[in-house]
Amino acid sequence: MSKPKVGFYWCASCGGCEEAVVDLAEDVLKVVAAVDIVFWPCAMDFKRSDLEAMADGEMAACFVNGAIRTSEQREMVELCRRKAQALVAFGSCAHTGGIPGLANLCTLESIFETVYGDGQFSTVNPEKTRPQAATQVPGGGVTLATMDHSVKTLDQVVPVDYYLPGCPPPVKLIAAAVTALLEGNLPPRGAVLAPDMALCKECPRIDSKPQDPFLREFKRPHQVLIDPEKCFLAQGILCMGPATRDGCDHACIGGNMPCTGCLGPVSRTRDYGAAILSAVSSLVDSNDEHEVAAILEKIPDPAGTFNRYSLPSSMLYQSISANGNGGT
Amino acid sequence: MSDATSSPSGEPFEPRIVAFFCNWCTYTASDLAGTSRMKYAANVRVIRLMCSGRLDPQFVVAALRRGADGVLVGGCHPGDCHYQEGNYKCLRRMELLRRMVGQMGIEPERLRLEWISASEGEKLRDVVNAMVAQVKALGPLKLEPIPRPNGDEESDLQLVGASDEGVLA
Amino acid sequence: MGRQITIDPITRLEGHGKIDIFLNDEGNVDRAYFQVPELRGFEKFAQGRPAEDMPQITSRICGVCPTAHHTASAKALDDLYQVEPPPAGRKIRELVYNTFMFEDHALHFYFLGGPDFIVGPDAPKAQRNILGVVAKVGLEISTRVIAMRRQARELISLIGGKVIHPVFGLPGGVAKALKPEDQARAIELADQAVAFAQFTLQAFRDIVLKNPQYVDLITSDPYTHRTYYMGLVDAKNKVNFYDGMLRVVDPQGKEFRKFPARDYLKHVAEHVEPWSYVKFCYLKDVGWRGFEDGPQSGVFAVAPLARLNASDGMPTPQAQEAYEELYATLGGKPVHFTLATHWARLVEMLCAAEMIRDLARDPDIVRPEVRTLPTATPVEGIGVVEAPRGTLLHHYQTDPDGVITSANLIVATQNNAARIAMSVDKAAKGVIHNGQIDDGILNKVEMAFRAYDPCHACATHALLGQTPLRVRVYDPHGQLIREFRRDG
Amino acid sequence: MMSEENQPRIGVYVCHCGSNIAGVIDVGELAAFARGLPGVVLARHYKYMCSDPGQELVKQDIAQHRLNRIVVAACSPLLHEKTFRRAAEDAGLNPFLVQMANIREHVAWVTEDKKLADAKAKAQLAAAVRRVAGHESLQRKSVPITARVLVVGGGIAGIQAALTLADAGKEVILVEREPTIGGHMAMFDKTFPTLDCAACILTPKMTAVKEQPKIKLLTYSEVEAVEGSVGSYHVKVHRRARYVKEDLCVGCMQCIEECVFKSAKIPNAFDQGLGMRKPIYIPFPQAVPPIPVIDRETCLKLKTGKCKQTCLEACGERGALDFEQKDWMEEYDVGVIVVATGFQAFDPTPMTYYGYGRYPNVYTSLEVERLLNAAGPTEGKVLLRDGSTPKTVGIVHCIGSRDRNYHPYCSRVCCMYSLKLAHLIHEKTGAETYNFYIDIRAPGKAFEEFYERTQKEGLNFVRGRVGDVEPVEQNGNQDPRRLMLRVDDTLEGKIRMIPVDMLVLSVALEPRDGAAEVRRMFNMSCSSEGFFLEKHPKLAPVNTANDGVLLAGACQGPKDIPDTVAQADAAAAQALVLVDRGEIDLEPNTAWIDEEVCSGCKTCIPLCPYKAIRRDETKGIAVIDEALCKGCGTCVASCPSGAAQQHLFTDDQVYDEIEGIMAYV
Repeated sequence: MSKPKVGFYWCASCGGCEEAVVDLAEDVLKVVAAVDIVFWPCAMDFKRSDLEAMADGEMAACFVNGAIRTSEQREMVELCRRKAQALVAFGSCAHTGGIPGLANLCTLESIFETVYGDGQFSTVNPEKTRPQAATQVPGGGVTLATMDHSVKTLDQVVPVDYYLPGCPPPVKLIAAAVTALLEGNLPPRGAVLAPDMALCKECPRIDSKPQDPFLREFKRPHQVLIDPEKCFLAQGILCMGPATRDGCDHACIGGNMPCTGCLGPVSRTRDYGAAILSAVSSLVDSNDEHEVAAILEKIPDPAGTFNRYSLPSSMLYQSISANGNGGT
Repeated sequence: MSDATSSPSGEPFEPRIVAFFCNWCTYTASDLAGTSRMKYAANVRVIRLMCSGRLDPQFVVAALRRGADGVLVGGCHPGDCHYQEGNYKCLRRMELLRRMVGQMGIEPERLRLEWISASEGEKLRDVVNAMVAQVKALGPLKLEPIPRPNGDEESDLQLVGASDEGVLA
Repeated sequence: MGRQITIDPITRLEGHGKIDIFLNDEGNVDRAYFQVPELRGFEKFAQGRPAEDMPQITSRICGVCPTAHHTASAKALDDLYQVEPPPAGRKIRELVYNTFMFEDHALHFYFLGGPDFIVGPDAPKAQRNILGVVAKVGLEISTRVIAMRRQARELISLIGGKVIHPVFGLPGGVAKALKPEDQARAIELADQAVAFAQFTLQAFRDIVLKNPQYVDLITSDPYTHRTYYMGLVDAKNKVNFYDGMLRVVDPQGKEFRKFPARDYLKHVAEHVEPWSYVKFCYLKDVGWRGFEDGPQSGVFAVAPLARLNASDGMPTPQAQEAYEELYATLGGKPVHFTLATHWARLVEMLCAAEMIRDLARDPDIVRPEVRTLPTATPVEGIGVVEAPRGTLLHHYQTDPDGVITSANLIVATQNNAARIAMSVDKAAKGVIHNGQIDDGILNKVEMAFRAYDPCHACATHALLGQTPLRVRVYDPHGQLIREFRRDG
Repeated sequence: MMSEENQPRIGVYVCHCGSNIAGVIDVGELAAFARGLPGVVLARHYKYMCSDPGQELVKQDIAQHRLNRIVVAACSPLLHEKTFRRAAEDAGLNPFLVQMANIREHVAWVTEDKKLADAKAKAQLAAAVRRVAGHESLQRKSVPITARVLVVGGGIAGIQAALTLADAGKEVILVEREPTIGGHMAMFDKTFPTLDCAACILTPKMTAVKEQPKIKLLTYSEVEAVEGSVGSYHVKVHRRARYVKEDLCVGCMQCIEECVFKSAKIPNAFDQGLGMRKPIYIPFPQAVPPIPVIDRETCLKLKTGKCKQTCLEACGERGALDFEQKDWMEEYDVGVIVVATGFQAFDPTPMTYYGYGRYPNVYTSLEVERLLNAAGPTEGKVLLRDGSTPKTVGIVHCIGSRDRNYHPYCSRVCCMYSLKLAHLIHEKTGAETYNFYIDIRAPGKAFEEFYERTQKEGLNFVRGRVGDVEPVEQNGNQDPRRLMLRVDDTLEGKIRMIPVDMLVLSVALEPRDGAAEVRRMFNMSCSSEGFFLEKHPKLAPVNTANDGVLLAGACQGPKDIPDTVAQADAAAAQALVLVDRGEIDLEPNTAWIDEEVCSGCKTCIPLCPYKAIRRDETKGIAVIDEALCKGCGTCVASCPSGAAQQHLFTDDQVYDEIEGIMAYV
């Protein structure tokens, strides 16, 4: 029988997800032996037409990474959706919006002004030129993809069957997902292909976490020499571990830096940012209104910290431009 | 389920405010306001929790997502919590939550935490009226609907055939 | 009748790009436009974030060179907080950085740019990729390639937490000290790395230099541009990836400017075109004259070949030999052949391997003091490194709490953007005649930019969608009269 | 997804509550609206759902229409949730599959605009419907009740409650702050309207307390801490050293006789400072226990160490005196608590225009009670400060009561005790007496008759507030002993000037200064004036929000002796209900941890106010001791991975409620 066909596609991403696939290293060869990679623009020259030529559902699975912000990306993922039996949101960006989702804290116009405004640092642009959707040049017109006002997760554009979380997804999880795919024992649709359990479960530092309210002062990583053995929260350093899915072998903690939440929430969480916010703020050790405020003031960027990877998937979604409020 | 975002066209904007009241103080206070026949704005819909300490910030954002223009949280006065310290936990969460939603483009004034004891029916009335006025001034909270190609996975209840049999007058 | 060809997306690079080619009535190229079709706006949404988070946030600009952004950012934080990392802190950074340069260059040669030579520019597209490379060089070597790269990346994970988007960089040093056993692993890796680099250079000699066709291709006019070059150099004007002064040489190879990163705004400016999201860097003192060669045009190049051109040599002995070999073979400095960048890349790969070897054995590297705590009030910080694809610069301004108020990022491919656009235009003119178009020809157009190993993810902090190559044929009025596909 | 048998079949019942709800909300339309909601099988509206026929309706429908969920839109769940849960239970449905929507207190009674009221009612109803669909059957847990009752306060209320309980054979711990029990009642001379002597009816009860073996009497003591909840309270009692050993002293009072203080020099608080006592004293002759107490502030031995200690000799080999005695703590386990901490008399000093504290012959009503008391400082004679007998006496009602600036409420007893005082003063001195009143409130049994009797006795009644009080002018110079009252007589409609020798201020009854702390200690609520809040003004007048804590006497609000005694017995009865049942059902709204998904992040552990959560180190997860959990849900709201949940308030149930409350209107 013929090998199952698999595709990889990237939308608004950094290429880290493809690197993660390449980091299967020797296993890449096994995968290549087991499946038929029919689409992978970053590493291969197959094109959209190959995709269009396929029968619907011809691909056993298509792994799509990156968030979605352009009409073009929308078309492509709709195509991938049609051609794949299983569409897998691959990586934080496709799953919850990822770092690029932080752009939902500002309007598109403010981005353009910052980047192309004349005199912004090294930019020299007295004519106030802006990239145009279509530009007439000698011989015809050249076009640019237009950008949506907000960054979206994959499942906000097309139905998604599975999610591989992480920025990038841990190699271990990728391998497990591919194996499950090959052996045809994937979990129920909609599942996140990672342990449905928060990071603290496996964290080597959990024993050093106190059992009484202890957050008297929040410290930022650059302000202290970080104890490589002790729970970050116990050191006053924000760690997203309590709310974040396990499956990364606590890599960042291994690097002596706190979890920033890239694997996203467990299945029971409705709003990741609000959930970890609740856990952290509840532990503040003060009952005085002003003192509480003062202690929490030491968290300079709640939105960007608690929703570092999850703004587009938060329940408040893209409120800035919609609610007409400034934001940052 | 619709992500209601604005007042019906034409009519004056009547904000919808979801209130989470603790069972022992603020919920009792609003019962008292009732028994005292105090009149106040009808824009607040009340959800009872045993303690303001039960208030998960996720409830607040869920209410906003569901179309609330504001959220009012009522608990016992500091030192008076029926469960000793639940209201302080609530205070800590709301403090940080207000800052976070502010960054996300939602006026922090839309989220309000008040201490209202069982005997403060007047305060309940005044707080509700004040908040309604404030949210009216802010206008509707416009949250962009979240696209859900997967379909809205909310409640999977089917409507069991409602019978209109013998409804007593 | 005139027509327009669109190559979209261009493939085998990090990030995305698009080429529009306008043919005249004779079917020859009027003008080819190299476009980068999206923008990300990291500079904007960096605002309001804590500065110390920048190394991790900006690394998401590019998952292929996250370590470059991470390190440039960490150096910008050193400058922001006015702290010098202790010796161990600095050397751990350099060790990781050179390991990264080593494996990234390997990635490009074997996975991205290399296939054009190893498999052949005119080979069927289904083979023009790593799998084709595997088929060509054999499984044993491929396995060695893969294993080498894996080991390098494992070392980075060991020290940096993660290899894709590391976490170890902080103002004043790194988060974690190196354990003796880690050092042992580094030493073991280093020795293999040097051998592997030499092996790869030899492969290049055998496959490319021994093939006259390739040499002609490399030295042919369509792939030649006479521009300025920029790169980081140490006190002895030797190539340095991690630190040093920025040195610019003119098309004759004479030093034109030499300045610290902090002065970059005096020397580098960015130009905006309506048809691309990428901004085009140029030398301020020369000025923007459009997309043209020569000393009168501010266009300059970065990346391996440019670095070699802008330096007086390599800091390590074996790489120095390879450096001399390259210039001897290609007729002395500066070398203007774009495709020679592939060779220069391998010279740097060897250099990186030697650097790893020396750093891994440095006794300082296992000292426990890896970080200096900041005391100064932050205002502004600028950091620079040589990314695999060229000079990378991070510039932050903050409030007194160290929260970003504004940020500017100048990345390798932005520096190269103008020259890449010119290369594509020139290559197209050089290889497309009388409307003759086939996959190989169009791939040769792509080779013009692939040599730069451009990273448009970086270039625009852009998030790009892709569509296949389409060749659209338009009459002079812009009416589509027929359409076919490169792969159709 | 819900399995077939669990497919909700919801019955909705909209209560008219007479016209209370139906007068504002279109109940018909509301029921119709309900019929359109998911899962609703039928919706009815009915006059009084809480009535028997109303409940019957629910029971029938459960049987007839296989309803498995019930929503009642009526009054506050705090009022009738139990009622409808019971109804469901009777019909064989788990009581926790019932949800109420509060459309009376929260909608009908507070909303003017009927349209808006309809909309709000729909929202609250839809919320309940959506929520109840996700309810699950729950079992009540019951906890045993320690068969011992703590009574706090040894006034007439506490005495009565303690005796009733003891007579029923229950152990009682009676704690009194003063050296003796008796409270305010012991200070009075006679009691209205019957004029029987307070001592005569009170002292037997006080003695009974002393005699009753079931009662452990702790005087000169205060409850300092209370832990636990209904059925099992643990209380700490602070016992103050009285320096006289209760077990050795026989109350011969020799020590007082022999004190180096030959005469009593220290104002006796029990006499409102009108009488004097020695450093070692008993507050009044009939004090219980009849054990002297040594005042550490004034006793030379205790203050300076230099004293002949004649008292010691007096006590002799009995050796009951012990200057080395220190305060100590005693701890008790009790199942129920009766709070009877009483009231305090309003201090009129701030009302400067009455000259209290400025003019010698301005007295408070309580001071006059002592003057009239045969055992009081003047052996019952009504004498002015200079020892003379007053010829005219003015009594001003409502001092601190019915007064916006002080207490808006009516103290209920002042009218009657003022009449009593007027009568007694007149009887003893023949003085002309004037009652200055706003209006006479005599609603109790035989009160009106007593009012008439005093009128017949020729006492004067002037309706109107006393404006200012000035010393009488006598040939040019003022005599501070006689006072000129300026009264606006609202019956005669003129200003009257009335000179008096004695001015009596009928002061209000107000909450004790320490009431707030007491409230917190026993986890009760307060009404706006600061008296302790009963659970329901009509239906649960002696219960509080805290199931095991009951109220007796004036700590709940001003009341006279008969009402106090009645309420004390009511509280005793409620206590007996709990103690005799031996156990109590708890609301099952406790929290639990889903072991499968808990990551053991420890977030919840420090947040539990009851230390009910611990970490199972072997499993690496949190575990909740449901016996200790009080169901606040704080841990649930803080759990970052949704592993903690609370019965009746699961995350999903609250989300459903949010969804329902916003979905339709």
